[in-house]
Amino acid sequence: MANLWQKFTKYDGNGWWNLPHSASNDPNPPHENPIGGSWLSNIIRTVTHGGVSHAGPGFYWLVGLFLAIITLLEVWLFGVEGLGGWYIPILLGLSALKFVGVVAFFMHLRFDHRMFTYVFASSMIVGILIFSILLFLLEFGHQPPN
Amino acid sequence: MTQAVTTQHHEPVENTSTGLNSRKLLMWAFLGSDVMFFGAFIATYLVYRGKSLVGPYPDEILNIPVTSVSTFVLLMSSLAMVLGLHYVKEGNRGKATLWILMVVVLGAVFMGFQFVEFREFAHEGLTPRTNIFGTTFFILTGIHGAHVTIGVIWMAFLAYSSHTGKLRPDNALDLEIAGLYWHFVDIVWIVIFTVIYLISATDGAPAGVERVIHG
Amino acid sequence: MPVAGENYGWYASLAFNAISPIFVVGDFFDRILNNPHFTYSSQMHRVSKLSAPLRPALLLLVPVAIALLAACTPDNNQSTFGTAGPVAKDQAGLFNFIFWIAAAVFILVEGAIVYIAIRYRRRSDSDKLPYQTHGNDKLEVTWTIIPILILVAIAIPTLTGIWAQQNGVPDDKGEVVFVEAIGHQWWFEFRYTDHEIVTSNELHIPVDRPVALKLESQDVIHSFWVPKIAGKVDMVPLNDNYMWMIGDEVGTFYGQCAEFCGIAHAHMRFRVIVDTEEDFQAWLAGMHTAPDTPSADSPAGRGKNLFAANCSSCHTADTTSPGSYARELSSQQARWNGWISDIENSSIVSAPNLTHFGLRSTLGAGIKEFTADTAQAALEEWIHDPSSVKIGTRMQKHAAVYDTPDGTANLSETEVSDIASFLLSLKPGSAPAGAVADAGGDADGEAIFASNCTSCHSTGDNKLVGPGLAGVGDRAGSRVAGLDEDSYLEQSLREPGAFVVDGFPAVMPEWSHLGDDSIDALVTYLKTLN
Amino acid sequence: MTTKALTFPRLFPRPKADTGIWSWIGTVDHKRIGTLYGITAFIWFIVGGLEALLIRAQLASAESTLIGPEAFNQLFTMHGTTMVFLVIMPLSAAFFNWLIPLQIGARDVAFPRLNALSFWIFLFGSLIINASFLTGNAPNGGWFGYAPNSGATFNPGLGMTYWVVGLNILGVASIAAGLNFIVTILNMRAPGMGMFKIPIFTWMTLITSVLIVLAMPILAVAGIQLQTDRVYGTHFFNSLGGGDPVMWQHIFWLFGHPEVYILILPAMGIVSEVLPTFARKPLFGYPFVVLAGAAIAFMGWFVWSHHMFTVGLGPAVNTAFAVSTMLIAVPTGVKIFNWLGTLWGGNIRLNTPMLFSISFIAMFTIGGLSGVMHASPPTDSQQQDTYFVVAHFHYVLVGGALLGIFSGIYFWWPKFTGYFLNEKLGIANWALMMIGFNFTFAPMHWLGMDGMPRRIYTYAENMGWEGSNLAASIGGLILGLGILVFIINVFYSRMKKVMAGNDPWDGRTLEWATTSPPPVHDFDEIPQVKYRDDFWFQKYPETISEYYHDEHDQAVPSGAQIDGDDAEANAELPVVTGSADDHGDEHGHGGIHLPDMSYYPFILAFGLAIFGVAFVTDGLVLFAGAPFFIWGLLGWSMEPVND
Repeated sequence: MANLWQKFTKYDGNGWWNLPHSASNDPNPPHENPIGGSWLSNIIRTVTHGGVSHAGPGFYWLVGLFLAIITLLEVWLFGVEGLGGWYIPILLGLSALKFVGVVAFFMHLRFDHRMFTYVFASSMIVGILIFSILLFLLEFGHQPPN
Repeated sequence: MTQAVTTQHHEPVENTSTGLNSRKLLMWAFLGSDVMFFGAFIATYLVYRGKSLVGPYPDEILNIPVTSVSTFVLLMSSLAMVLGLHYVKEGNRGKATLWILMVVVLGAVFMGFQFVEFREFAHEGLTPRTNIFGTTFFILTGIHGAHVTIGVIWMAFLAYSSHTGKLRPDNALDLEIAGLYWHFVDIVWIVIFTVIYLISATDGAPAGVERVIHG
Repeated sequence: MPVAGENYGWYASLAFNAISPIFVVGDFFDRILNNPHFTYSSQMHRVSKLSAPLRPALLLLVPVAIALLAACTPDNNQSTFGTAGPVAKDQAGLFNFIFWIAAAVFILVEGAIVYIAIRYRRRSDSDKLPYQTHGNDKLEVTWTIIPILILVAIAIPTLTGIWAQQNGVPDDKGEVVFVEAIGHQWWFEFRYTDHEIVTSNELHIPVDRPVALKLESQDVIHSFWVPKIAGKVDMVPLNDNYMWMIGDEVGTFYGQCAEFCGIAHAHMRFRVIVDTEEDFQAWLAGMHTAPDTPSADSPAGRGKNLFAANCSSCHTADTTSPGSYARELSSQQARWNGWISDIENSSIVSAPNLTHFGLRSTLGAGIKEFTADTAQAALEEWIHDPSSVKIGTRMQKHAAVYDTPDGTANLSETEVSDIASFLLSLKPGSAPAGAVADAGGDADGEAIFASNCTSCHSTGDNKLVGPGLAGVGDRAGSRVAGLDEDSYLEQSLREPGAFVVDGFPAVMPEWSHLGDDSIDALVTYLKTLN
Repeated sequence: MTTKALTFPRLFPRPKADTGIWSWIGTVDHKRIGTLYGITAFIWFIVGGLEALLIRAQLASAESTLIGPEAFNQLFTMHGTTMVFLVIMPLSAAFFNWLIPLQIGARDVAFPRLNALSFWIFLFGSLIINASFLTGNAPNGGWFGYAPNSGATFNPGLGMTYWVVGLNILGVASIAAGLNFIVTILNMRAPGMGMFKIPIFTWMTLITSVLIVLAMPILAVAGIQLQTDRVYGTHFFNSLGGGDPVMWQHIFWLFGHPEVYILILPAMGIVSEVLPTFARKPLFGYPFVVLAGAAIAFMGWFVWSHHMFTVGLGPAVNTAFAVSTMLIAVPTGVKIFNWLGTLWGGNIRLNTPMLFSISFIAMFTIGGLSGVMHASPPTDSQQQDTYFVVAHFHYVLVGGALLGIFSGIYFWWPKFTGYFLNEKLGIANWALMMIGFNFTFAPMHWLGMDGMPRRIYTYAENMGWEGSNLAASIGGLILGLGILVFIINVFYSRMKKVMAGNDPWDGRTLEWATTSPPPVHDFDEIPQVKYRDDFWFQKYPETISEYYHDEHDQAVPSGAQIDGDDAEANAELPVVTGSADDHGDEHGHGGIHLPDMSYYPFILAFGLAIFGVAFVTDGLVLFAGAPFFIWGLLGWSMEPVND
């Protein structure tokens, strides 16, 4: 048990966690985080720094758990009354969170070359923009009756 | 990748202008293309939300609990996918095969859910021809289902390759590229689940249209 | 906004067209100036002189250009420059404004091309390399900003134009005439909702009064366009559009469908007739005045019966009486329902209302003009074989009377002529408005049937919208338990929804407004059908 | 790639033929595929041109009954579809294929077999669309296919089904080719060739490819939706079932407007190569031309509703799209001014390619200016769906794209074949085309302003349109004559064979560094690139300082210049030398390794084509296509790139 806790909290670069980290040949070594070398800084580093190759299974399980929890949250929200106009934005936000989770970590975009992010993000941006405009104009664009 | 130079994480650096593998770049560009494909279908669904002239309407027919389970299944298949890739890169053939096979199984279970759902809807009187909800719903989820089916077949081949030892750390890229496709299919479903099921599940008849109760 | 004199646009157009061949001349000029004997190096291909036979080709430009220019005139029927209303005038004015800006840019750019090509052409024994400049950032910024300024100049009148023309009828233009315009494959229907008038293909509007149009379509997308009065707006199924226009000149103006709508798209035209206020009011009153009943043995009288037998299931010839407007609307809907439910074999189809056809000057959706002299012949040709005038017309395909081997009407020449005479006799009569329907005590069941029911019911066995009524008297008694034939028929007329025959749409309106006498007369008449 | 060393039982041996039909069917060589694209597209160009001439014959006089409305509708539908999808796009693709590897100093594209697959799918797709003529059921709903007129209710024949299926098959080909060129341009550049050193045509190809990859899926969606509407009775655009016809227009033009730039950007790239070469000056403002191209491509996504100004979207929407449409004229103007800047002060040789390119600027300017006129909704409400619009886009697509392509043909013909096209015939070709073109399309401007709608098969005598129409028809014949002269020129020049040498025009880019025609492996030695227009500066090193002395972002270069992202990417890389290919053992071609030929692209495309046929005939035909499809797919995936 204590061993497991050690694994969860201590990061020595080769542990079961095997959090994504900067390789020694990383041209831009990450700055020291103000929180220091705690487990939290590992997570922050994961989320804030790219340029590393891949993570370990523990990290993937954590992301998977995170995704499952959000899914549960979404389904739970479905049954909650009284969210009113907030329901759709909240759900869209949650699904965007899941989307980013899968793309960034499962698809390694967070750790991979920026070129892949550019390629994917540019099409996402164009797609989201044009289809949002389409929905918007169909919803609000109309001719006034005489 | 004879001239590949590896870093300490065994990530090959390709002998290309960008240092990136061409096939992987191709897959990412293709996913960008697929974004527009699904984007157009999802936009169509949203435009036609609540425009059905006759029932059954979403609030009569969508089954959130069941779909939540199938959504969870597909989400977990993504986890299995990424674990499979990890073990392939590690050279752990047994675990790799197991997790890739898990992807196949979970993908197949998802398809099973969809098949049952489609049959159930047809039984309750909703087909692509019934109303605009049926049209947009079936074609969008059906196209997604076709993507899943292709992914399942692809993964089955890779599971077999892994089993026979032909999928090794040095060609883990084959799996990684297939994995990108698989994860993409998963994120499309994340959007579909939110947009079609959670947000639209309470959609009823549009104002001014008389609701006919369907048995 | 520049002053948009009508001829202005014409000259603008002239200038535009005159300029465009210049660059051809310019480039040729250039070729001629070019010394052909010099080459840069042995690798370079020898440049040849302009071949002699091509030079006369330049001369071709002149007569053709003149011929083309001669073709351009604001007097043309659909010229967007010969405006007859403020909306079109503003649109033409904006076009002129943009045109002159464009012409200036055009002359600058094309002039620059010609100038550069001549000034910097390769000269003999000049082998020096030009300075290999990479560009100039200040110039780049300049020629980014200047076009933006020009476009802002264009955008300002554009935006004011959009909001002036597309944001509903302005309040200060006078009393508004409301018209519902409906595009059908391939003709236009016009409904004056306030006046309960329906007509087709010829839209009457009063001069100097705003007309508010609601544009609709049931089948495919059409576009309503009267170039001289206003720009076009599409008629889209499920999407009602609105536009307004004012005709400020009395006269007849051409309109045409501008959105590709199928095989007879080219033949989907209409007219807008701008009347003086008095003429317009007279026309409105006339549309509520029944035509005189022709004597039974006159051509028109015989034609009336032939029309009732062969044409009336799709064409309504008389919507002058009170209530007939509502009936025509439901009949038109019923025709559409009948056609769309069986496109291949339907015996009915949406068709133009022919009330007071004698006032019209065109047939076949504005494609064939006629005068008093040519009307009879034109109409006969049309009735005999519609596709000789308008290929693709639905009438010939669906009407039973054209169900012959060669597709021409199953009518003798006299019969065709009689129908034509009848149609041309349809003009406001001398009877006071609305007299026909109140036939009083001795109601004639047959006449009531002919004027009210034949749109949907034949007296034979053939299905139209509703069942054929031959032998209905025999069937009526046994349709519903507890109702004898009289009660059944009366019920059917008063509450049609109660007993819809299987396989027919429940579209029949209720007829209680005809009055008890008429209902009784109808029931009596129906019982005589065999 | 080193992949699974699976042994797969060979059904027949790998193609090895260097000549004959099998050498073409099995080819993966980008130059041969480019040639195939070019020839196929040119044949369709003739077909589409003849369709246009028939249209013009019908319209030459009022009340003409020459071909009648049904045939007319089929002809204008097929003319539009053919010219857009089967002519200009594949002609551009022919240039992409031929030039991109040569311009970036590569031995082939990134995915040679995928490249072959693109071509074969394109070929079969084009055959399926045109096969509709044989059944007498050619598409008749317009190239824009507006619902509900294109739906089964109002258009029950098979024609529009052929159209939808054909377009979807062509879409697959375009997307595959687009992806291939994106990866090729990003990944296969010669050492030292940063993104801001690639030739401008390569830049335009990259931008076009991105547009293709993002826009064609939207057409695929529109096609699938229309197809299910037509065949399976869904309600996407069926107004009777609650579908909205306006939605089709939105989806179609969401694709359709980027498509316009897909058609014109490659021609702009060609012109941007021709002008500097014949003015003997570098392209003026290279980065601005690139950025203008990128800006056009990006802004092109947000202007689609200007095709729908009269649909009744309301004043607010029309305002927004009027403004965005006008804005897109700005980067277009920047390009034109930069071309003029390129010519300014040059030493201009007016050879045929240059004549075409200068005419391109002149004609494209006219098209651009008339475009601004209907960017304004009030004037557009008079011009929409009239011949004014026809004139406008023919000035852009014929006066723009096609003249650019002809310029490219004359320019690179010596590179492709080793010999010149005859100059005299070339000038005759240019002159006839220019005269014919202007006489065809200039009158359409005032036909439109005189109220003549598009797509009408006839018009009344009293409309005053006869003279202009007759002129346009005669112009069409002259234009056709110009094309005929081109065909004669091709055969004549092939007979005479005036050899050109490697660098006949004193070119600037890498393709002129290799032999004419290039060897199978393109370059004996992969070039090392230091400069923009590297080949030019190798020939004229004394001009380097002129070009680079005051460019702020590039100090006087010493050694390989790497800009932007590449600096970072390349910093992590080992120094790359020699072959850009990473294939295994090398054999043949003097020790330079090339991908081996393969039949599977052809087989796979054939299977896919039969699937397409199944949608227009009978679902059971799917079973006939499946063996080919599966065979092609399996064979391909099991086949190593090289034996």
